[in-house]
Amino acid sequence: MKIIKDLFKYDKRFSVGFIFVVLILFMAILSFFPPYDPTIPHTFPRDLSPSLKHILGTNSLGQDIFWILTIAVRNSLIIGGISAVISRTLAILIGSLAGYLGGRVDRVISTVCDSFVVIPRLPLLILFAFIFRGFLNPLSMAILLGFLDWAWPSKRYRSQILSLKESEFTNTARFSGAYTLEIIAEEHMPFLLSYVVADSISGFIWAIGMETSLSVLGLFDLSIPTLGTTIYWANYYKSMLLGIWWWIGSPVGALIITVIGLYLLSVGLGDFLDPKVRLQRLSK
Amino acid sequence: MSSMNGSKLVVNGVTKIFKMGSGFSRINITAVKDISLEIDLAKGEIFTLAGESGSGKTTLSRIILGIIEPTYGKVLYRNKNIFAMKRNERRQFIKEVQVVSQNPFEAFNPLKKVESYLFKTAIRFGLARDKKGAIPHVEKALKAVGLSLAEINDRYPNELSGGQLQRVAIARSLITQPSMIVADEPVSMIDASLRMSIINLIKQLNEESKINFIYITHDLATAYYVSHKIAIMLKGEVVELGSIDLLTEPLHPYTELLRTSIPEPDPDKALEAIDKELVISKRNFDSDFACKFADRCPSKMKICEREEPKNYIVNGRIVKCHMYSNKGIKMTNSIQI
Amino acid sequence: MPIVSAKNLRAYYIVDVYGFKRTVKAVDDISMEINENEILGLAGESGCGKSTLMKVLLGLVIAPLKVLNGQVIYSFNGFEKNIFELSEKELENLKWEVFSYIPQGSMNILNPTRKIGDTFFDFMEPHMEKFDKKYVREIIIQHLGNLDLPAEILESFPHQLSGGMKQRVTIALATILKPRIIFADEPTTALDVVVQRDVIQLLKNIQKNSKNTIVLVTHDMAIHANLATRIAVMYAGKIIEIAQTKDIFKNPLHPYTKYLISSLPKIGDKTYKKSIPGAPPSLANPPEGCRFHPRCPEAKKECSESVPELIELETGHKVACFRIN
Amino acid sequence: MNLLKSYIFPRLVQWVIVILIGTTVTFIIPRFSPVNPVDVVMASLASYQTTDPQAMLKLKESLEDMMGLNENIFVQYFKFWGRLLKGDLGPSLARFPIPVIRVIGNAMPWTISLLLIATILGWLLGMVLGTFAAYYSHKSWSKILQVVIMALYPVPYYVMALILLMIFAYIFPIFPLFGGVGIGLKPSLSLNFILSVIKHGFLPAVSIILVSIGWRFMSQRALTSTLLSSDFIVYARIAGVRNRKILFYLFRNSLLPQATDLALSLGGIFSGALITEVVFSYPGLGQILYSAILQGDYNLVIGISVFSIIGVATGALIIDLLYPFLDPRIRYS
Amino acid sequence: MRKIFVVLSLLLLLSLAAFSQLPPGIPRNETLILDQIFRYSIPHNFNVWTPVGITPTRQAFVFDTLWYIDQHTGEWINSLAAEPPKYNDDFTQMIVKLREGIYWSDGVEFTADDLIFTVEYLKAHEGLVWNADFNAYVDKVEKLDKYTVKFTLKEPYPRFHNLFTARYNACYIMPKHVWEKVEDPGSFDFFPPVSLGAYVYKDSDPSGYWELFERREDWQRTSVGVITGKPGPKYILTIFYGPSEKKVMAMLSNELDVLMDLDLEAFKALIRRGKYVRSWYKDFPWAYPDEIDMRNLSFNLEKYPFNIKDVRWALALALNIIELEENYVGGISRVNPIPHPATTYHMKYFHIPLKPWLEQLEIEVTPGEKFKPFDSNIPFELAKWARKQGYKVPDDPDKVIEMFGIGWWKYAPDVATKLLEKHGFKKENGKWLLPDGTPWKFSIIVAPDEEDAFRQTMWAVDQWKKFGIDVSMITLERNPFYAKNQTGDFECTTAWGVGGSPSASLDKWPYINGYHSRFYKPTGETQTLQNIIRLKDPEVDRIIDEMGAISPDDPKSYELTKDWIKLWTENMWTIVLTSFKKMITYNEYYWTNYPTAENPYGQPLYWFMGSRFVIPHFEKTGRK
Repeated sequence: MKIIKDLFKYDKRFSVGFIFVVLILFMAILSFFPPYDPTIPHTFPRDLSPSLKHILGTNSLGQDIFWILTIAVRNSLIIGGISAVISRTLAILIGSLAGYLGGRVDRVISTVCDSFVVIPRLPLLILFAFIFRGFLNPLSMAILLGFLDWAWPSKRYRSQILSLKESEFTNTARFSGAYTLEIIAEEHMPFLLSYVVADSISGFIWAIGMETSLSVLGLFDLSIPTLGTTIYWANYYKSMLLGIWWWIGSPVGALIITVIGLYLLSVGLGDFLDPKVRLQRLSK
Repeated sequence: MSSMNGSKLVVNGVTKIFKMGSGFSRINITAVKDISLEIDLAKGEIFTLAGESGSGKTTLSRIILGIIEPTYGKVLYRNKNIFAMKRNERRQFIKEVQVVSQNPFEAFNPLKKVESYLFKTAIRFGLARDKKGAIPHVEKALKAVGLSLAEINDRYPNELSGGQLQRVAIARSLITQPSMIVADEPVSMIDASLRMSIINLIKQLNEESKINFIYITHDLATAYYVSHKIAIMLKGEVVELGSIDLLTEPLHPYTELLRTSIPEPDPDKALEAIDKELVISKRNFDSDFACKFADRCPSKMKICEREEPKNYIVNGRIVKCHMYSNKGIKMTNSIQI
Repeated sequence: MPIVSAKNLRAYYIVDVYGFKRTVKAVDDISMEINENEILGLAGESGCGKSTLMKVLLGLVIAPLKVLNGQVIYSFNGFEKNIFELSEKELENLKWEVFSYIPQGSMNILNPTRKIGDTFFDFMEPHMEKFDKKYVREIIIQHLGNLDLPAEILESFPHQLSGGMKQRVTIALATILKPRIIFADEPTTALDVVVQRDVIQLLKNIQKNSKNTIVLVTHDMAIHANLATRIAVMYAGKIIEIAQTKDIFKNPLHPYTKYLISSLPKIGDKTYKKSIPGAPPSLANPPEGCRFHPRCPEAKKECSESVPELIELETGHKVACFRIN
Repeated sequence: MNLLKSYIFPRLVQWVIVILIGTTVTFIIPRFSPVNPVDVVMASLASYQTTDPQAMLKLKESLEDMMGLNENIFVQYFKFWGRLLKGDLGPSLARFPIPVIRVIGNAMPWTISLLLIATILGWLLGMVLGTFAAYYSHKSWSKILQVVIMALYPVPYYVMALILLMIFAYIFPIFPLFGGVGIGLKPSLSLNFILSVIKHGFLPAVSIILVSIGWRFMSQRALTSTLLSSDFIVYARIAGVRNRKILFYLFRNSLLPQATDLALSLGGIFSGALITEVVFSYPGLGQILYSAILQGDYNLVIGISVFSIIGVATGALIIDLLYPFLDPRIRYS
Repeated sequence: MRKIFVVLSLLLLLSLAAFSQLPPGIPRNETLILDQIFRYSIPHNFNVWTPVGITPTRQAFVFDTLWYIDQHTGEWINSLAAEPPKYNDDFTQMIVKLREGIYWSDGVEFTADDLIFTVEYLKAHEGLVWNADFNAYVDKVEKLDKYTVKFTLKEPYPRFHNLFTARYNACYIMPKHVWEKVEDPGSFDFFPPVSLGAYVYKDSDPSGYWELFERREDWQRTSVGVITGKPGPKYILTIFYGPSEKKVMAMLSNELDVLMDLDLEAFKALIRRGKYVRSWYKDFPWAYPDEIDMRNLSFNLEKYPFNIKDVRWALALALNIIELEENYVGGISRVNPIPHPATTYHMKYFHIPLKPWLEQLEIEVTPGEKFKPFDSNIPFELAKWARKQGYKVPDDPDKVIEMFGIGWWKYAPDVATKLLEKHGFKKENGKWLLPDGTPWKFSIIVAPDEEDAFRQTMWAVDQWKKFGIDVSMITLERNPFYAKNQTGDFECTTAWGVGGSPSASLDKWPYINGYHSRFYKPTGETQTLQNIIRLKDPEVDRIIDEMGAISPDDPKSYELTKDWIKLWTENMWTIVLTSFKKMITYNEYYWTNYPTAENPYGQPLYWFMGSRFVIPHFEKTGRK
């Protein structure tokens, strides 16, 4: 808590990011307490522009955009979050496996990684979305995205681990009788932490972006509100053509706020968790 | 023979070729070439590996520690090949052969408190069950290096000075009561005012506890001050090996060059001007000459370009130089001094 | 007439990381003079503030370093100005033409993707009224020749040169415009002994030939002995002794200097070398009074109470110690 | 010689392996698609409502036969490689029997030229702006630039493209609404044709650049910030080396990591083009790929993916082989 | 760097000055620009005889067949044939008399040889379209004289001429002198095509975004020329603009003359903003109402509980058609309770005559309790709503019915409840449970690009949810959607054509014969044609068999069609919702005299083959 307070106080990027993310999280939490089921159409008059009664107006389906958006934000965050957790867990596992085992294992894993980096992901994703169409929900989407986004980061984790492996203190730990797993967990993870945080958030952003792309193409379950499907519907009802800017604008705005918030947060946190900076703080 | 070797560390014809680069694109670099050494653990000696940067001394030390596996050759510790050891043998080896690394600031994870290394070493090697039980061991080791637990307790590495840290590092290596400590440039990163205290500490530990040291350094003055034997390394090869006194009257021209290049802290004894040929190789890349020193050797002969010099025994040392082909005894295989 | 004189310099590192504040008093009330045609050695162990002092003398004050107090006055040919009061343009003009700088860790100070020759051009261009490449190239080649460097290296990339060559190139780069003062920060550290010997020689020759001034920072007393004409010994942000090299080595007055010199090992000398007890203080929290007093075997009561002044005892030999004074 | 053996040859081997694995994966996955290309053809025929039910079943069988879909997957796989090595990617299933090569060949030049140029321009622009923004990070324009680029970065592509179109093709009809070149213009080296191509490609390129610039900008800014504290930059700045030279140093030294990144992002040329081409009705591969996926036209999906894989792997290879030119440290060691 | 930038921007400006949509020599006011519907995946391929070669839009310009039925007027048109087909008594022979004086665009005369060649060629080449049809029916095809052809059929087939009768398309005639040299018809692209229509191919986009046709010099020597006597536009350009936003923009900039179809929002925006833009009706309900199809919700009759008739009825009665019309399609299509499209033409023959039967129709709610589900008041409710919106709606009840349909099922959730409870369904906490106590859940598959089906489904989902059933919607791309339909992998679907949408003729047999149990395939196996709902009923077989044996012109056939409709309706095999409409839009800036409600001389659907006889009527406005 103190950490957040400090960060908030001393890092402008962090505080802006933090406010954005809190705003988004607040929306996501609000989604659990809607005053009425916002997904039911024709609850309100159609195409009302934003007002006090409807903060973000209503759409052509007669739904309140704000309350729909709360669910959309929540689902998109679920997709981004779970996908990032899956992909980064895989990436760390695979990357450290390659890094620590070295030799032939490393070469095999690296080549496989390279191959997956080279395979075009969007078509693959469209194909998968297509195959699993009926089973798509935020969770399965997150899993799918997570399993497509490990190759790049695992390459990076591998190189990080390779350099950590060479560090003097790794040797010291080894001669202190530590086993490899202990070394990874106790010595290396604290160093990877800032990188993992920043990288996970970039995975988060990627997943949200991909979900949006797929949904805009209409390949996600369109009855589940996400930022992407909200854009899809706004598009479907030609909100731009009809000048209902608040409909298309809301999810785009939310997306911008989410991505920028997360990005700034990752930069702030990354700097904060950076070993060099942590060292400064550890000094007395 | 075996009983004799039973108390020895034998480096036998070790060569290390590094493959540089990632993935499939690799370049071969020979860091260490066909080196054989022997250290009698019973004697309690300080053995110096000296050489300039890139001479392969650190690689050799890491091979001796079992961190890097040599491309050819082997290292026998008490008759056992350290690269063919079973898990528990390996652990025993680590317990007996410890390390003190070059940069004390890097030797400890900056995000961890330093005393944890001491306690964990004691616990992991079975000297104590828990932290409490380990306290006497830690205290003892710290006392040996002139510190107390109170001084370092609850401290992060960056809160201690380099000298203190290096003492802690030595204390850590002492916990397992090793027979040998490999110290890689232990004072090069230490402040001038503290340097001698570490060197003196090594000397003292060697004299009092008969701990063998392999002292790796480029600083011949401290090497002379502290060690018993020395091996001079040049581009992965040992060119001269023998008692530390060889520094006062070098045989190999390279050793001679090194010795004369050391500035003395005496304004009256200014260094002589150096022939720049000695410093700057005429080639950008490694010499193709058979003798690694031939490209800048003032006494270069024709043969030096073609034929790699053999090891000759001269005045109880081993010298790898064609100049001694008539004066010395040609060595065949392993080293006996 | 000193070419540079520092008066009551105070330069601190003021760090504020996420609310964690720290002040490192790297240069704490230093006054000194640098004369023309001398090699002034700044000695002291790492973290004593000698590199910072040099940077301040250069006017190279980049956050978190801050100059709180004092002046650095450059005076030559009628020019007499405080470096901190110069306009950006004036400072640019001083750089390289009046003073230049050889930084620490010179292994990485040459742009790895640029040919040595181009780096020379880049460094010289701002100081040439008309930049004629051909002409400039001739100047460079001549200069390199004076430093025993072959002209071919201009076509090389830094990584193609050995460490010694790189250091020579760095020195050549710093001296190309024949500056009056060269500040060299640990120019030999991390070099092999043979190369080190060469660099010492080179610096000596440069100074001899152009009669300019070199300020040499190094912790290695042996190098000072070989190179410097005058030595200033720093301890914990302060100069504690300053004298001609011979005086320092023959007649060190401050207990710290004494220790420093007596503890140096030599080949052929196996006598026991005592080391200085204790550890250098943290500059973030230096001890009261004489900063050496906690380690000083001869410390008196007043040592812990007030700060000794740097007082001239003999001609040119100043020392800050109550015991001497 | 040594360079060839120790550097180029192993890279080539890796190139082959990567392509082999990548291609195999793309061969397998489309076969899980729920869509049978024959059914797609049949469905479209069914909507014409003229053919007899019996006749339809008969037609279906003969189509399956002709497309070789009744064979064992392994047989199909080996046949696939046999054909691929001869440069034949087989017939498109949804456009049977037009060869995949011809379908790709038609669209490829458009995609390559538009996206290659846009990607490289976006990359360059991102790098240049990123370098400037980092070097002049204290200036207010740098901060504004950063905010603007960051705000553009997450805008969904589709929305960005449509907004551009509405503004510059409808409200201000400066740019055309569709196509890669004016109607009736034949490919030639005439000024007219080239101008028309530029005009048609302008908005699509701008949209790609606007979207792709964000990430590059941010990564280059971070990279430059790190470089700024490196010894040689600090030294050059102390020595008063001119700003533009320093900027060049920064740019030049970040080229290497960024070039690798560029090579690998070239894969986006085929897939990233998808939405651009849909929105701008641009005559490239992206839309073809999308419809091929929807139609279960494996051969075409694989064909385009193989091109993409080979393209990216080759791009990475070329960049790797160019490393020595980018990084003198590799060239001479 | 700076210089390059200046030069580049200059070049760009220059190019902008030279901007024009059309190539030089093609005046805009002589060119009819049509919406191309989609991008041609194989642009230079006019081989429409392969299964993948058929492409709409262009088919009317360069291809021709023997007969046409105008889908709007129901008018029979003899195109290449000089007169309707003549069958012998047992329908084993058909004689065709061809028009004289028709020429291919390369100057070769069209004769019986071309027709015979086409049939024989298609018969001989497997994998081509119509190959299987001709092999199934044609025994022999002979030339009686230069303009007369005799078909000898393998079995009696009174509808053989359907193969050559186009509404949307039909067997196109091949030029013998071109095709006789073709060895591999699969890879032959017939490019540039030798035309039998009034236009010839002039130019096209190798990427498939546009295609340009030019009127033949000798347009009078084509069936179109002979029949209409009008030349029509000199050029026809078809352009695929991409997403509907862009089509709207193009039409608003007068760069598009006729637009095939749009979604409601884009359509409304276009109509509202475009000064010269109109649709079939000048005012509400604008859209062309007579596209021959209908929208329905169909169940897989093999899946529980949809195999229970009462369940299907209950679902129908739980729907509120008025809300559907108002909220989801803006009131612009006709409600339709029976499995037959409610077009102006068909309503006259089926909907109006069947209305009394519908009004009397009863279902048994519980033993003894009857319920009349039909509500003929619905069109008037809709009219009321439309007037409230400010639209002009005539007062004449017949006109109201013409606008909104004859009526639909009552909204009667209470009856639906009783029907379900009869079968052991229970309602707890507002949720329906199956008889076994588990919650009743099912899903509807739908392709979102089928705009109105999609929107109606959304509505149905909401309605049924309100009624207490946990219904969800699975959106699928067209192809997997088709695939699921074909294998029966659905509980409820929005597929079209279920129940049989005929042409503009009274003969329904060709569109329902797929429901014969001969073609039945169980769920899981691919059923390529109509019977995706897995219907298997002896009564169905009887109607199909009886119809098949008689001539389509036989009055008995008309009666059998009505039987079919009644049978289907009583069983509620599918819930038919509305008729089909097309939001076709015209831009009258350059062209006028499009077929409209005020001047309904023909079908407005230019992508159908029949449009060949409509386009020549378009007139220049003379604007530049």
